[in-house]
Amino acid sequence: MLNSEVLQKIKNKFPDISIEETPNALIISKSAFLDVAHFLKDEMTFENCHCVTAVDRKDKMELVYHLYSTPNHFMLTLKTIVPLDDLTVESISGLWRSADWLEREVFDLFGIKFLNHPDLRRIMNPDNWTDFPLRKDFKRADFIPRPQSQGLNK
Amino acid sequence: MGAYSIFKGFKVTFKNYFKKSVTLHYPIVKKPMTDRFRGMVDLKPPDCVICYQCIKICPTAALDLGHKVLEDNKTKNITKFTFNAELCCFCGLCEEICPTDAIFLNKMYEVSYFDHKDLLNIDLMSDHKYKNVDGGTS
Amino acid sequence: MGELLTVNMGPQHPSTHGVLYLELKMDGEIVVDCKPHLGYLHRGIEKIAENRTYTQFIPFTDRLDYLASMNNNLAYCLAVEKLLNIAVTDRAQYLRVIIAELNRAVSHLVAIGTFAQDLGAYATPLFYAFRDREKIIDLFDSICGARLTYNYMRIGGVSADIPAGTEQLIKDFIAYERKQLIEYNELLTYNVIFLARSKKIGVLSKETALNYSVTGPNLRASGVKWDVRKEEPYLVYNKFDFDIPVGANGDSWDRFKVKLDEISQSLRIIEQAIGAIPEGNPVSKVNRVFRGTGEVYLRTENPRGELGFYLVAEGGFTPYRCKIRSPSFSNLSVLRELTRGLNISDLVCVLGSLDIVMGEIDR
Amino acid sequence: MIVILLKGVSVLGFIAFSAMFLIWLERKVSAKIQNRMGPMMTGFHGSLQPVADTIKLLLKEDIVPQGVDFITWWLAPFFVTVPVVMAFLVIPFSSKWIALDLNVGVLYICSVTSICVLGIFMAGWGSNNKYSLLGGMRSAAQIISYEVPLLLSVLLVVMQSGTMSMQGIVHAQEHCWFIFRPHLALAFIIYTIAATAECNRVPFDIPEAESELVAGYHTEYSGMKFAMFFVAEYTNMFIISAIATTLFFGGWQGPFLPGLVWFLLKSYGFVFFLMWMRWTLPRLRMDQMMSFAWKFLTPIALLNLLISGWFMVR
Repeated sequence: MLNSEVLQKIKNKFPDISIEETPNALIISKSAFLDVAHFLKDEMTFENCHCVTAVDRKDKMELVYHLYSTPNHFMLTLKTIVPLDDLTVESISGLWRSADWLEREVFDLFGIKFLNHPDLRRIMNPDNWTDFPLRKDFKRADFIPRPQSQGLNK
Repeated sequence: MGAYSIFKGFKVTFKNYFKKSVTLHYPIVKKPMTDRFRGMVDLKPPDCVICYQCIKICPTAALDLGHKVLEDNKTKNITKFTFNAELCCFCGLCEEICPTDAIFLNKMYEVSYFDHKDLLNIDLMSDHKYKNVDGGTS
Repeated sequence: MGELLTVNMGPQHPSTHGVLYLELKMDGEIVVDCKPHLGYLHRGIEKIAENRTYTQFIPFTDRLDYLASMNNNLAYCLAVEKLLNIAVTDRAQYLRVIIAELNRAVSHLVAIGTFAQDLGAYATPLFYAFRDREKIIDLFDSICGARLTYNYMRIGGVSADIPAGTEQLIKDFIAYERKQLIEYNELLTYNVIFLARSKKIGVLSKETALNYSVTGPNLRASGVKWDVRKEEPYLVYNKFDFDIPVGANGDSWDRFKVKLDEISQSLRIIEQAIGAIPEGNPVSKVNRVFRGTGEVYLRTENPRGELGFYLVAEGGFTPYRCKIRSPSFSNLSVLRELTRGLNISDLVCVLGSLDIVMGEIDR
Repeated sequence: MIVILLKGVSVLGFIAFSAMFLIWLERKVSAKIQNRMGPMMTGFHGSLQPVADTIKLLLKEDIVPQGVDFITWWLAPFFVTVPVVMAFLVIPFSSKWIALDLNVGVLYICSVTSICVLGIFMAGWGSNNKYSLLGGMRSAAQIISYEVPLLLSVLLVVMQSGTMSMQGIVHAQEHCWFIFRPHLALAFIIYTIAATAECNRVPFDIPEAESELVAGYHTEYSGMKFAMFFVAEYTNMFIISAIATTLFFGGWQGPFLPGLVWFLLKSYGFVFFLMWMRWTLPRLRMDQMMSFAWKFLTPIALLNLLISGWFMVR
């Protein structure tokens, strides 16, 4: 199984959504994401949501989903772009329960809100914290991204 | 049947009762460290060529090196070479990267000090860098 | 039902396996709801990865699942090698397999010992497990110089070849451990109290396991014959002959038994690998600078499940993003489902059988 | 008067010594079973370790946790320790060495040791700690349920010997120890199981269940109060072994050696068995243990009593 095959099947099912194909991932628009996820789980045997994460691309957020289809031995990388001015996306935790905590982690570390998530709380950092540490613009007085020996600065 | 399984368990523990102890009487009997054991960071100052490789590779910035160039513009001299044992994660990358094997991890494993400040700034240039010498600095 | 009793189990509790905090709502001794709270060991390792070079991050992977450091090293190095297209010599591959399987045995031994401890077998199985583990740890000590955080794998190889005579030591260990495994079976596995405590407790069905993305021995205990080493072989696993132990019911006992069986399978792999190890130079010098672009998701079969590394590189000396998909994280998320309506003793049993390590859950 | 005082002092001295010895023994036995060395530094092979522990516990600050029910909490250790000491009154160490040979000795010892549960329950209740509370509750349920098979098995011994006096029971075993009679051997097994549950040892250490309830009812105790629980536990273990010796192993009787030596040998042998059991078996669950007591042990004990009673009167 290949990305293109999956792409073809999604296109057959949803003719009017825009899907971008990159060498190792399919980028699906945010609005259609939940429908596609439904389709992938119910009809394409992607029964395992392996990993949900995000990448801060500075001008946008990129959500990355790794779905696995056991019968086909195929790991599909789905991506969706979340613009910085609207950091929300539909939760897929109703489909894959494993996404529950993974989405909480993304919310905790990136600040992306998942709509219709059953229990969207911070998972690692304290509840009363306001920062999102994995964003590239994360700054704190006591946070040194890369400790440097004084000797190197001379 | 159930009672027999319990009896078997008793048999195992009883057999082990007479086996030799696998632990050592620690402070009196000490186990020798292996050849590649990674203890505290140590330095042979004459071998150091001040290439800054160890400083660059150290993931936690536990090492600090400073040097000055002498008047003849050729020979470099170490002004300070300190080691912060509190930051060190004993990964041994500095030992691996050192081109002259000047920096190395010694066999010292009893690294407890009464004052944690003693661990913050260990002067690697000194001959008496570690209090506990019989842990072996070589 | 009367008023519910709230019990805060952890972060300091003998059997929460680290700093896990479970908020229990209890009706007498029955757990009505069990809410795990994480984050007491959160060190931001993913953020650290973004600010360290590829080589520098290897020591930090030791601190994820600290009982299986070698496997973490391996997963990370494999991911970087796949990202940057770095070739690895045959000998290094075989060495990696041997070391990784030894570490799997180590990790499972700890899991077995602590599980028995959770069931109240005071320390004895734990000490037996640690006695056997110690033999491998000594071996690792002589190979890489550390006893817990090994930092042995390098991108493109390993840090050092095994010292002379290690093969014989490993062979001796295999013979020794096979005898010990029988002893574990006699002492624990078929003990009637042990069976009564762990059989039919915390049954994880196949569907739930897949839905929660539970992996590793826990998934196999539920009856899914799935092992990345077999299904999508990495390194040279396709050259070895080994079985995938599968449980029947997915209860705590199955999870325990699968781990015990996996040790003997690991021993089988090690035996074959030791026999077939080729000559060559496995060492990869540490002073290589890596940079590249692209992204890669690679998972390996860790003792606790599938450890995935999602690396995004943007050409710098450091990864742009490094997501660690840790197996324990997903395995723990199923706990709430499993423990509803169980006794508090069973909760401890289920938690012990899931075999979590907080280091990789909180990262 | 002086004789009574001397007796009292010697009993207390013996309790202290015995508890310390047992603590050392337990450590050594567990270490041996686990291929460890155990305490080695204080004295010969760590033989002075319990002394060091005692000194440490004596010198520790007596911490009163916030919100405890003070009187209950404060009294609990005494309620646990005193009955155990009282039980020594009727234990026949040898033909002469018995503080008071009551003609209802068995009844006395059974009733006195049952008071312990009160102390444990008080400790659990008064500690203002949920783990302690659970531990106390478990303990109350456990000890009261196991009292039944325990008493039934002891009753059989009384029936066989026809007396409740401890010395009388010992004398009744002059020709054959009770353990060698089949129905009493069964009673002995029931007694062992029930007695293990009585003194909260593995596999019935449910009230303190370290991996579940941290330390159960004595979670909040420290220093000397903890030491009292500790001493009570080990002395209780000795009492149980002493009763087992008296009721089933022929008490102080035995060839060549003096009675006291035989008695101590048998008792400590039984204690060793209890320790061996502790370091071998996993713990049962609360409901399994309860159903084991009520659905299995009690019916068997009753049946045993019935059948052997029928044979006796026939």
